[in-house]
Amino acid sequence: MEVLLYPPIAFVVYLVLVGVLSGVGRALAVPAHSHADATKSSAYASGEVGETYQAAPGYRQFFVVALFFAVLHLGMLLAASSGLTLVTGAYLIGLILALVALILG
Amino acid sequence: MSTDLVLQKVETLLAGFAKGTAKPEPNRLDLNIDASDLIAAITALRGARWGYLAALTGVDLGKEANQIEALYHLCEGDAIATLRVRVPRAGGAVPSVYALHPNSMFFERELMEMFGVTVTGLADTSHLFLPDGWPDGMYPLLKDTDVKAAAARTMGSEPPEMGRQGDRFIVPIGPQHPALKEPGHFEFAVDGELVTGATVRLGYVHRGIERACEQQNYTQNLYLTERVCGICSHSHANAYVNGVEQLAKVLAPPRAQAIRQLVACLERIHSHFLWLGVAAYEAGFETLLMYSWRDREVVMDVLEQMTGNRVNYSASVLGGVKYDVTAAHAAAIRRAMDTIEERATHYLHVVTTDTSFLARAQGIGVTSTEEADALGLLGPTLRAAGVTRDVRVDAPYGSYQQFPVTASVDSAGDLAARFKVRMLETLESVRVIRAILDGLPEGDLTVKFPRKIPAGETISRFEAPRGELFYYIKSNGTDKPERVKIRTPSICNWIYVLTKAVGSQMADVPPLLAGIDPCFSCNDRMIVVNRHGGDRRIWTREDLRRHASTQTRR
Amino acid sequence: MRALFNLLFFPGGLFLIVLALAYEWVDRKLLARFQNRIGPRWFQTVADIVKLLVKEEITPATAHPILFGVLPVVAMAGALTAALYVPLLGFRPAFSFKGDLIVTLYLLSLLTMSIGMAGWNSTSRFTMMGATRALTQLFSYEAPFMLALLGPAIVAQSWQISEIVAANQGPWLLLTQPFGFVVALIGLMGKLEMPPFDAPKAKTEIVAGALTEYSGRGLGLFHLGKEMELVVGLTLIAALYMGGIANPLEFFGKTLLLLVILSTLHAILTRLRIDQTVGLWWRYGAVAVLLQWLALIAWKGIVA
Amino acid sequence: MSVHTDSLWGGALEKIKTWARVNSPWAIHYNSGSCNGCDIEIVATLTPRYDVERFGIKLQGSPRHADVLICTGPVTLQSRDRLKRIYEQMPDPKFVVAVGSCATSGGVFQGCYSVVGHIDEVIPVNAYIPGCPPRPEAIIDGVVKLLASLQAPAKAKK
Repeated sequence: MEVLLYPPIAFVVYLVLVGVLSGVGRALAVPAHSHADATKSSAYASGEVGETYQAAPGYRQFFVVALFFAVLHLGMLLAASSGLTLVTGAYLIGLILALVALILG
Repeated sequence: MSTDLVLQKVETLLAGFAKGTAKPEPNRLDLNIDASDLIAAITALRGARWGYLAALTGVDLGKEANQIEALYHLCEGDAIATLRVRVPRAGGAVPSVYALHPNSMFFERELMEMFGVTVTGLADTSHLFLPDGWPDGMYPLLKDTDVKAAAARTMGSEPPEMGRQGDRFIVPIGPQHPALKEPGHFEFAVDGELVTGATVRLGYVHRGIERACEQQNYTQNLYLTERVCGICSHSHANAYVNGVEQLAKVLAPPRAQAIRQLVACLERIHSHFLWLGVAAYEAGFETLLMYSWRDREVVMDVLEQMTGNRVNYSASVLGGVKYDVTAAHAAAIRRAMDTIEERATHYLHVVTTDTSFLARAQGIGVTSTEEADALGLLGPTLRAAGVTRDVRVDAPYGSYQQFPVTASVDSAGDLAARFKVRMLETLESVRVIRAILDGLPEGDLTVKFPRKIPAGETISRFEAPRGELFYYIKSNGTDKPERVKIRTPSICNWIYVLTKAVGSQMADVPPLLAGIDPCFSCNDRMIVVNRHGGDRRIWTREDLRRHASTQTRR
Repeated sequence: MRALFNLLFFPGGLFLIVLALAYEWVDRKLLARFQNRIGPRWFQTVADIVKLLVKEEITPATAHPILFGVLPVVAMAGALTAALYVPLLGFRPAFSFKGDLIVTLYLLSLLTMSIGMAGWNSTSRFTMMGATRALTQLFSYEAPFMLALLGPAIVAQSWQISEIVAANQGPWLLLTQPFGFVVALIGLMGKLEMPPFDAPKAKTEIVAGALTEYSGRGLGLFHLGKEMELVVGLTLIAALYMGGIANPLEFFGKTLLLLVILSTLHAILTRLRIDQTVGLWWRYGAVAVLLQWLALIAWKGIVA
Repeated sequence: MSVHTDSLWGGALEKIKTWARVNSPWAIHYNSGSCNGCDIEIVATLTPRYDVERFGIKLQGSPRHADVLICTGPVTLQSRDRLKRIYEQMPDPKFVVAVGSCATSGGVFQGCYSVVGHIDEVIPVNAYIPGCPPRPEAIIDGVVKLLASLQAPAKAKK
């Protein structure tokens, strides 16, 4: 039964368990409203009529941060998996320099 | 320079345009101007850098005269120059002075909406206060409009549906939002975190107080004007009472004047502590909200002990004051003032040195002195930008001559400066309260007040915690006022929020909104964008800079 | 059968929910006492969760219904699984294998990913902005946070939590790697969106961020998942940086001490704008951790 | 799969549900045209001296998270639709508390042209708190009485 504790399997078991919990909640809760009531399910826009179409906020800052995340993560994964030989050490130093450039840039 | 000389200057400047002048009161000068000469007259005054446009009042002169009078009030120190422009009742037109005085846009919108006088050259003409569905052609402040029918038709009309906003990402901060204690609807076009466009729609708290004032007698109006705004209720009541007393030529006894000033200072302390908490909460500093509101309870207890109510304490009546300050009250107030002084100095220290707080308040929404003056800002927002304009100092009313006040000014002009100015004002109020308690004159509390007020008109200016409050009251000899015009400080400060919001981060907008200590219910006036037909930008940063520079260069 | 017991009752499931609610109550009570308010009663957090579970759930018309329902379940499941590999209550973790430290860290960030997805799922402008801010903040603190937690792993030359704890019985790593500890603690605050890093759910700007459209069960499950993450994160930091956890008393002592530190920071700091938090993480977080690593590598090079 | 609540086991469940709803009433605040005297008293109830968190009342931002709508003001014409929309967007079971004499009867603005009058003309109201403005203690007393009335029918049904 040890296999139940493996991460992916444990995750699926929990998915099922939480799903059951949510089902019990739905049964106990007030019955969901009938869809006839449009205002109830209209998007909340702090009192006014909500927008009905998907619009994306600007992305610029988002990508720069994602790039930073990728570079640091790569360095971390590399250091984690392959121990600390000379080659990885040099590579790490290079990575850190790239990061500093990114921060200053 | 004495008031007469200041008014003399106006007379010489406008000699060419004035069809007739009158001096109803020592500090007031009326000049009859034709609609065609209006722009030239105001440009002359603006060129000589004479004063600022305080208010624009519309008065319906009735069916027989078949005329509406638009009064442009300009103030410099304690002198008030009023340009009177008469236009026919139906189809009258007045040129817009918006290019010279940016805050006139709000006054002109109100004139159009309430009186039907068309203002030529105004950028946006849809409703300002009135609800969306208000029938066109019905002007509530004209004497003969059937307001009940208009309201019924508005109730019947179904709300206009939302027009498509183009592909701009608009964040609505609407009538129900944690950042707003009161309803107003803001729309910020946002690119990522940067705000690129800002529009506002108020009118959610418009209750038609000015029309209601005309149907009640003077004493009933006292309780109505007191509830224009809950936080500065004493200021509104006092401005109204000062005006009516000027009309009736009755002076309240000195002890009553001193008690009125005492309650006004206590209200300023409670309003500033309230604002300190709310503005800090908008920036995310919830602990300061809890601490400042806990300390505010000290002042609320004193107010309640003296006047019986924590808010809307209706201390002043026509001709005097309702409550006396006994020795017990004085002792309680002195004890309260010690704690308030100690706490206010602590908050002044926190607001000027706390690093995490300053990261959210320093350098946000910076306004230069010329820009603040050009925009016509009022109150602590203006004084934080280095302009020392305070009605209690420029035009002392009531007992402010005996117990003078010094205006607290800071020149940084950003959000942190506004916190600093308000805390300095709190400390100043503590000093004045102690002076009043020491020198409280003896004498009775009220004086006999006539029921019917002789015909006439007057202007009463009062320094509310948010800025200068402007009341125009016209009486017609009966016991009901002919016209009561209320112009509140927040209306002039709104344009500041929108111009500063454009170009700032979205996260800085709520603190900016709270920075001017807006009181929606005070006035419920602001520019309106007809957002159903796509939004039209009223005022951009470039227009403002160009405008500010043209004014100052000359 | 022990595995089933572990899954349902001891480190996972029921026990973790109770512990999460208790820690949330401690946090809210501490915050209230710092603001000299009385604060919630002891059973407040239980009442909140039960009420949310039995409340009506409104699915916004503009959101994808299945995704709307599944995301909270995924979020809570992620948090629950992460607890299996962490030495809760001082006992040996339910199951430990080589590299379970990295699996736990990724499971912990699963919750923030699902909140970001939930925000993108409906057209309400608040949830969209909340989601973008949540993901931006995730990317900015995730890497330094992980580097900080891997510092002790390098000293112990292994990626298994139990081995790391065993190897670091000497002086607390708190003293030898101060930068690492500070970045890990502040990183945990960033992960849980506790003020001053609560820009993604800033009440006065974007109402409730990505969770604005959630009511009833969805909100309850997200809320519970976040509290569990608090417990798991605290245990992890206490195990790695404070010389391991031998018995339940030590567990409660160390994690509650960390919780007091978090609550104090929560009470005395103003909310930072999202660009300020990202700047903070870049300039100070990442650089501090990298220096820490260089020191470690150099020290490892000399000694080993 | 609806759980029929009349059996003994169902009765216990019903009691737990009511207990949870009474002990964690999350609230949102809407000002439909008030002079903000009542609103500052409502915010005062959150602050240290009165502190409603003792009763589990938390001020939430979005109507989706809220059970109790604390509403002030005589409902101006412009606020009417917004108030109805906010009320609709709240999940069941929901309650409305009308705070202040403007909310209960239009108060001093009775008869003004752009004012509807009292809140129960727009949405059903469960508790009225008179006062201009009511003291924070009065507001807390009103909400606590509303919560007590929730428990009463559960007992009455026995």
